[in-house]
Amino acid sequence: MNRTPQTNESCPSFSHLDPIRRRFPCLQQEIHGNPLVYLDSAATTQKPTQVLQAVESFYQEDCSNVHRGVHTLSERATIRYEAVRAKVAQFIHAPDPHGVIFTSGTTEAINLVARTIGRDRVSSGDQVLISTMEHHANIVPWQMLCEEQGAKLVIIPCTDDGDLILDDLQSLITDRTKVVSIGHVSNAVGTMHDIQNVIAVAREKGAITMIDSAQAISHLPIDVEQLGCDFLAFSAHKMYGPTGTGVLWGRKELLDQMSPWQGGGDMIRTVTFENSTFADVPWKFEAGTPHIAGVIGLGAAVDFIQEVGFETIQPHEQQLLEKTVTRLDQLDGLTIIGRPENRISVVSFVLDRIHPHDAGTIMDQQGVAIRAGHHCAMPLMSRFGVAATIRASFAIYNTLDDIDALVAAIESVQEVFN
Amino acid sequence: MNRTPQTNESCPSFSHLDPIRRRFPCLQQEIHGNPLVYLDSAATTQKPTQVLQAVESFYQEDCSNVHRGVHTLSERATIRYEAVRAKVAQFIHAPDPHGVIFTSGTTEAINLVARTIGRDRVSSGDQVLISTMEHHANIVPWQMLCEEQGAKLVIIPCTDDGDLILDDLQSLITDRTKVVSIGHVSNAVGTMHDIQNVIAVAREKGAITMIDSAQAISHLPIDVEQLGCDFLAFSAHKMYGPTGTGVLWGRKELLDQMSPWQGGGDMIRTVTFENSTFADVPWKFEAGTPHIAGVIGLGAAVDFIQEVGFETIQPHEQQLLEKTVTRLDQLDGLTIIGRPENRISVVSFVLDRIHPHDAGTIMDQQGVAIRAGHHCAMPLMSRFGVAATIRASFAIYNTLDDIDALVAAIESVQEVFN
Amino acid sequence: MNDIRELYQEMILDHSRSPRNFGPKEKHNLSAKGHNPLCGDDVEMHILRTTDGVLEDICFEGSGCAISTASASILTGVLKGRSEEAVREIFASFRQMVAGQGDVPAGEGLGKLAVFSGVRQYPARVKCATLAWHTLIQALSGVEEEVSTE
Amino acid sequence: MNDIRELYQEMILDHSRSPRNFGPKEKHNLSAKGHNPLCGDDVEMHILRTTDGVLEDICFEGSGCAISTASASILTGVLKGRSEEAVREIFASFRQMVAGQGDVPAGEGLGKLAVFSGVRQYPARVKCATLAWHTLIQALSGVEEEVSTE
Ligand SMILES: Cc1ncc(COP(=O)(O)O)c(C=O)c1O
Ligand SMILES: Cc1ncc(COP(=O)(O)O)c(C=O)c1O
Repeated sequence: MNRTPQTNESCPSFSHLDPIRRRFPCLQQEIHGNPLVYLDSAATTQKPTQVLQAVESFYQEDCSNVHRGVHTLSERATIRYEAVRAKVAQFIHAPDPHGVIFTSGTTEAINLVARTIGRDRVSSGDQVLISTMEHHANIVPWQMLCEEQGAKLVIIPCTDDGDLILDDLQSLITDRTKVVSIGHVSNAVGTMHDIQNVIAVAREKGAITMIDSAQAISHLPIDVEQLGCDFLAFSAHKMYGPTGTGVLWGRKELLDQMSPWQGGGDMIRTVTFENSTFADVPWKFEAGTPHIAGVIGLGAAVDFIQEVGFETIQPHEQQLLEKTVTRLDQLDGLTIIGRPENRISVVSFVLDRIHPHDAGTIMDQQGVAIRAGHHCAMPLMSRFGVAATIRASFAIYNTLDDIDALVAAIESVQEVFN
Repeated sequence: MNRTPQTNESCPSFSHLDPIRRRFPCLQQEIHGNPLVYLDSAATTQKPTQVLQAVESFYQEDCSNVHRGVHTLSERATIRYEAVRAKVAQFIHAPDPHGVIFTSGTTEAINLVARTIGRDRVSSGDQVLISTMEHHANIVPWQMLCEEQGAKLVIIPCTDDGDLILDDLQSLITDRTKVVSIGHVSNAVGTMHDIQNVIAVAREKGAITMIDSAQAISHLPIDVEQLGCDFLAFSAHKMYGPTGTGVLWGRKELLDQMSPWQGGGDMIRTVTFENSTFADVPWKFEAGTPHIAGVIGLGAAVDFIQEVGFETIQPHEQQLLEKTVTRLDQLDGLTIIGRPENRISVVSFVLDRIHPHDAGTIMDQQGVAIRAGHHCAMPLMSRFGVAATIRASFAIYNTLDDIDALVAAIESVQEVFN
Repeated sequence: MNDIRELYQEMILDHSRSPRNFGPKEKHNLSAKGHNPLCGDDVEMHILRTTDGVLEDICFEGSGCAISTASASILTGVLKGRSEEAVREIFASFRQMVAGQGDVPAGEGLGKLAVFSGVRQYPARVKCATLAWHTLIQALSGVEEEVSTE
Repeated sequence: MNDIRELYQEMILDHSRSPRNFGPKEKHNLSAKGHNPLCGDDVEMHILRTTDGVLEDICFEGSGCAISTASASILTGVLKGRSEEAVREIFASFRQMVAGQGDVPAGEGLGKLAVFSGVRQYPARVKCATLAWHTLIQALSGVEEEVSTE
C-alpha cells in the first residue's frame, strides 16, 4: 500500500524548482517512514532558510528594541524594521510606505479596522457586507461590531460551484452599507473572487472596502492602487514568513483620520495624565514593542517571493491544481467541493461515508499532511451541507509527485474503510 | 580616552557566570572597535542560544499551524505550543494553565483587560487607579477607557526618591474604584513597588487588580497566588525570549465571565451568520493564528531563567546595581534620578548641561549601549522635572567590568562637553 | 498501514458504520451534549438511571468521525446495567489506556473497550475516543452544560 | 573619540551652550512648532518675512539636544536676509549633506552650516539636525500644524 513512485509524471519543466524546494529545511523529513508531503500551506507555509536566517541574524547581530534608541544596535534594528515597511509597500504597490501597519496577523488587522473606523462609521440601522465564503476572521469581528452598534450583517451568497453571486451587487450594497469586507481567495475551496468588481460598486456607494488577502498574498501579484480598496490585510506566516506578524495596509488619508486602537508605548507623541496626543501614521497603530524579528523575517519572505517571481509561482501552482482536480475526479467515492471559475491553490473534497478526520489520520501515516475540518469557514460548510472537508493546498515547493502521493493516500483511506 | 581595563574589580565570585554570558551570541561583538557593553536590557534583553534554537527547531522540524490539524507536524506544533502554557503557569505559580493567555506582549495584555472587563466594570463616575510611575502601556489604555466611559483616572503619587506614596491608599481606593493597575517594577527608575499592599487594599474594596510585571519577570520570582492579583502581564522579549509574544495571566473565574476581545479563528466554537459561540478560556482570547514560534521560544526562555535560577540572578544583579550607584555617585556633574528603597536592575541619571541624547551618541562610540529618553514614562519625567534621562539597565549577562565601561564612557561624554 | 489497522480495528469500523443504541429514547432521565471542535464531532448522550444509581439504558445521537461514533456506540453496550460508580471506574481505566502516561497494560479488564487501545498512538484522536465518555459523565452529574473537548 | 569630535565640533558646542537669536520676537509674522519624539526636542521657529519674500528676521525657542539646538541657532544667523527661495535651496543642500545617499561634497557652498557634515555618520541624529529646518519650512508654508520628525 505504499505509494508507487510516479516520477515519469514529474514534468521536466519543473526541474528548475528543485533548488527552491531544497531551501525549505522542514520539508526534508520523513513522517512515519515516508517522505513528508506537505499539502497544508493554506494553514501556514513552510519557511525558506533565508527567512530563518534573517530572523536569526537580527537576534544574533542587532538584537535591540526599535525607534527610541541612540545606540548602534537600536539604530540597526530600527533601520531593518522600517526598511521592511518600504519593501512591503512596494510589494503590494502601495504609494506610501506609511500606509503599511504591522499587526500580529490578518485577524488583528481586520479587528483593528472594525474597532476603529468600523465603529466610527457603522451606526444603528447601517449594514456591513461580507460574503458567505469568508474565513471566521472576516466574519466574527463584523458580527461583533454589528451587534454592538445595532447594525446588520448582509451576506453575498454563492453558487453551488463556490462562486460569489454578484449579479445583485447593486441592490446588496445600499446607502446604509458602510463597510464591504471581502476575502480575496477562499481558504476553504480556493475561489479567487472578482473583488475588483465588488470594490468598484462599493466605492460608488461610498462604503469603505476591506480585502482579506491572507490566501492571495503568496499566490498572485497584488496592486492596491489598481484594486482601489481602502484596506487590505495579510499574514506573514502564510507567505513563507514567520508567525506572529502581518500587515494592514490602509489608505493614508483614512488612516490619518482614524483614532488609534490599542494604547501604549510608541503610538503616542506626548502623555500627560490629562491627555495624550498620538503619533503619526503608521506608528499610531503600532502600540508597544513590535515583533521586530518577525517583521524582519517578513522582509526576507517578500524577497524570497520576488526572487522566485509570480511568473514562476503562478503557472507552477496552476499546474498542481489542474493535476489535482483531474486525478481526484477519477476517484470513485470522492466529491470535490466547489468548482469555482477561478481557483487558486486549494482543493477541498469529501469521501463517501468517511469522516475527513479519519481520512486525515490515515493519510498522515503515509506522510501526507492535509487539513481536515471546517477550515474556520463554518457558514460555508453549512452552505455546502458538510460538517468538514479534506483540504489539500499548495505552495511553490510542491511537486507533481506530491499529487500522486495525495491520490495514493486517499486510496489507502478507502481501502481501510471499504 | 579609551577605558582602562579594570579586571581587578571583576569579582571572582562571578566567574561562574562567564559561561552564561557566552550563551548570548549578540554580546560577542564590537561596536566602533570596542567590545559591546549592553546596558539596555530594560528595553529588550539579549537572547541566549537555546531560545534561538527553540525558535529555529520549530521552523525546521515542526512548522505547522496549531490546534486544528490531524497531521503529525500540526500535532507536534500543538503539543509544543500548549506545553508552554503549563510551563508559564508553573513559572508564575498559577494554579491553572488555562489562566495563561498568549498575547503579542504586555501592551496587548493590558489593552485586552481594559477593553473587556475594564469596559464592563467601569462606568461613568467610576475610577481607575494607576500610579505616577507607570509605563505608557499602563497609562494610555486606561486613559482611553476612562475617556470613553466618563470615568476618572486617579494617580498614586511618588516621593522625590521615586517611591510610591501609599499612606493614603485607603482614601485613594474608594467604592468607585473599579480597577487598580500598577507596575511591578518601574522601567524608568527601577523602583520595586510594594504591590502586595496595593493589591490587598484594592481587593478589600472590590476593585479588579492588574499588575504590569514587564520589568519584574526576569528579575524576581513571581507567585500570582501569593500576590493575590487578578491579572498579571509581561513580555517574552524582556525575559530573554523572542519578540512578538507575551502573557496575560488572569484568574480563571474572571476570564470565564469575560466577553472576548478580538474575533476570528480559533476563538470560536461555532459560527453562523446569526450568531457565534465562543471557545473556552484561554482560546477565547487567542483569535487567529498565534505566534507559535514565539511562544515556543518563550518556553525556552523560561527554561533558561529556571536553569540559571533566581538565587543566582538576584544577588548578581544587586551587586551590579550597588556598584553602579556607588560609582555614579562619585562622579561630578551627575545626578541619579530616584533613590527608591528597593531597586531592581535599573539606574537613571542626568548629566549637568548635557542632553541625554548627546550622551547616548558619545557613549555608543565607546561600545556602551544605554537608553536616552523618556522611557515611555513621560508623566514620571515631568514629576522629576526632566525631559529625559540616561538609563542603564542590567541582566544576568552583565559583568562588573561593564560598570567600569559605563563610568569611563560617562567621563568621555563630560570631556567632550567641558 | 499495519499501524493504522490497529487504530481502525474491524469492530470500530463496524460500529462506526452501524452504531448501536443510536437515536433518541423516550424514557431517559439524564442527557448531555458534547462537542469536539477539532473534528466538529457532536454527540448527545441519553441515560435512564434508576433510583439506586444503575444505568438501565444508554443511547446516543449525533455525528462524528469513526472513532468518536464507535466509542459512543460501544460504550452504550458495555455500560448498560452498570452502576454509576462502576462507570466512573471503567472511564478511569479507559482514559488511562488511551491517554495515560508510561506503560499501561492494554485495556486489561476493559473487555470490548480494549479495541480502542490503538488510540494511544494518536494523541490528536484521544479527544475523539473520550468525547462520548466526558458527555456521559456530564449527564450523570445532572448539570446542563455542553461539554467541549478544547 | 576623534570621530565624535567631528560630530561635536567646537562651533556646535558653542551654539548649543549659548544659542543665538533665542527667545520670542514680537515682530514675527510666521511661526511653527516642531517636535522630535526621539530626543524629546521641542523647537518653535519665528520668522519676519517681508512682502517680497525675504526672511528679515529669524529666531527660535525651545529645548533639545546639542545638535538640534546648535542647528536652530546657526541657521537663524545664516538665513537672515535670504529670500525664501534661497532658503529652500540651502535646506536641500543641507539635507543632502547630512542625510544624502552616496558621496556628497561635504557642505560645499553651505558656509558655516558645513559644521554639521559629521551628522552624516550618525543616522539616528539626522532628525536632530533637521528639526529646526523642517519647522522653518513649515512656518514659511503658513500652515499651522506641528511638525514631527517621526
Ligand atoms: C513597565 C513596562 N510596562 C509595559 C511595557 C510594554 O511592554 P511591550 O512593549 O513589550 O508591550 C514595558 C516595556 O517597554 C515596560 O517596561
Ligand atoms: C482567508 C483567511 N483570512 C484570514 C485568516 C486569518 O489569518 P491569521 O490566522 O494569520 O490571522 C486566514 C488564515 O487562516 C485565512 O485563510
